[in-house]
Amino acid sequence: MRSVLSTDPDPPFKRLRVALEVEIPSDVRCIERVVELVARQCQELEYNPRQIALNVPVALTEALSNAILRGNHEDPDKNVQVRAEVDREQLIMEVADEGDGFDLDMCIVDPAIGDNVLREDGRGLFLMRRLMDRIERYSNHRNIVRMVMRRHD
Amino acid sequence: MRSVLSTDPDPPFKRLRVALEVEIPSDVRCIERVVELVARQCQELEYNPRQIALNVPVALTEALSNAILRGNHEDPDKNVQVRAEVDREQLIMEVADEGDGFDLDMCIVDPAIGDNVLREDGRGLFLMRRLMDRIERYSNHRNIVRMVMRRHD
Amino acid sequence: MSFSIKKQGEIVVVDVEGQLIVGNRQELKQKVLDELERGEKKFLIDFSQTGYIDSSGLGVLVSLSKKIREQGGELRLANLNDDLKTLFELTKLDTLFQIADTRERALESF
Amino acid sequence: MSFSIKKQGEIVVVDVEGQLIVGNRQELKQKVLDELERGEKKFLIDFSQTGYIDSSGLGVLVSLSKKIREQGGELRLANLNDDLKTLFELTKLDTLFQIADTRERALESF
Ligand SMILES: Nc1ncnc2c1ncn2[C@@H]1O[C@H](COP(=O)(O)OP(=O)(O)O)[C@@H](O)[C@H]1O
Ligand SMILES: Nc1ncnc2c1ncn2[C@@H]1O[C@H](COP(=O)(O)OP(=O)(O)O)[C@@H](O)[C@H]1O
Repeated sequence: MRSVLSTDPDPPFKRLRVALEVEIPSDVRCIERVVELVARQCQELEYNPRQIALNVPVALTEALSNAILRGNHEDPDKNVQVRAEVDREQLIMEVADEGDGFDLDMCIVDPAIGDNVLREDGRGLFLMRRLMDRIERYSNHRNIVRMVMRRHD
Repeated sequence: MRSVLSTDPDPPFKRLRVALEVEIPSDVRCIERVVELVARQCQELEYNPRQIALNVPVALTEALSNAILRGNHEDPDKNVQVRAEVDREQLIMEVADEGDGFDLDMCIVDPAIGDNVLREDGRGLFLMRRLMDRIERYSNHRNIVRMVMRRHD
Repeated sequence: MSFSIKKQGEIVVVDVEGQLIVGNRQELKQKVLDELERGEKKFLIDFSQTGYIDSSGLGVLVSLSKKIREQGGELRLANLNDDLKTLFELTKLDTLFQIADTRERALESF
Repeated sequence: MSFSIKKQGEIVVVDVEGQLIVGNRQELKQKVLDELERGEKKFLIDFSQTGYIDSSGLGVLVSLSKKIREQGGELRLANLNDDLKTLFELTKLDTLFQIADTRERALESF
């Protein structure tokens, strides 16, 4: 004799929103754990498996490594701050470094054209643009790169 | 031939803070999933296993069932909102219902004394008080019960 | 969360799998009352597969223990983990129930 | 994340376990270059156990493919899952590398 309580599925949440704030030292070895944390929240909100396995990890890794290497130049006295907000509509990620910033609109090299394909670098911002729905940069004491991705089923 | 990249542990995060906002219908079947979500964040932040398995689930379940049953009287037009904030220091949980509120300081029955042990009800607030470091109630359009628990290793 | 009930000799053994909380306690209560009505007298509730219990879960246990005693029956609890033991101690319900460490001991104790 | 290298016939087979990203790509590069220096010419990198790859991981693959070709060697990739395939397509690196669906096909293709 065994009975499972209710055969109806539990009623869905009306709303769910998760916000994360992480601060890490300027050390690329921290990247993977941050990515895992953010990806797990997207999983909780039932984002598309490809978004969880590809778009989010790659775009966030790029933003973090740029912040650590280009922004903070791996200075142990400088930190990188990450904010992520996830709900059923979209994921917003912000990566802030203590560097001088850069002109995002000037960085529009297409690494997928001609001999650029043979280059070892220069694919970071390109991938962020292709894997996110929107990326932008602004300053607020710190240099902040903001990425937005709409949720797909 | 196999090599694991670094034998040093990855450098720890400087700071990690997770905030959750959930809104559920006035239905007790939603409780368990909310509890799971909050407990998982505490796990992420390496709270003590007992806090994850006992203090958080029981106190939050009590607050949620009071909000659903006592506050909203299971009215399908009323919702319950939950906010949880977790960092390495403490967990703050707020449960808001659309009821008239109540006087927390008047509800100080001790269910562990004398014949009260034989009663079927009246253990909810008692357990919340014993399992959390602080509980308080306030109004802000809604009736809000706020619980604070310091993290133990 | 689910409850499984089986007879072991003349003892009704209930396993509580998952949480025993406001959302499902009625189910446990009804199942045990049904057995009581059928004339069963000896009940063992085993918590080895239980997560957490809330105040209304505790309330159902108190209510069942009364009803079983009224019918001249007996209720034993078994396999509370340390967290659940703490819960019973906080509420002094460890003084109300007969609690055994293992299922075997509980079965022998009737 | 870890890399395991073994010889299969005259082919050096590298398994990338976990992520291939900025934090560990140097390790992969060094391992393959060491083999190249020892005189190895045929390389297969298998991604069946790989999570994600970032731009610097891709950069290391480009760099290795050049260095191997300079020494008269060959590099093949195998077992890219759909997400990784998309990454190679986005960056047009699918046109630069010889990519096989399975390890067996990659081994046969040398
Ligand atoms: N956080 C940052 N701070 C300063 N400069 C940056 C930052 N992110 C990107 N950049 C600039 O944008 C350029 C392009 O970045 P990217 O596309 O990631 O390629 P790569 O880093 O391989 O050069 C970098 O070389 C750097 O000059
Ligand atoms: N969210 C709430 N809204 C209104 N009244 C509440 C709420 N939470 C608790 N109460 C009041 O406090 C009393 C004690 O609650 P509790 O200790 O959980 O025991 P029980 O719910 O079993 O009576 C309740 O009976 C109710 O009157």
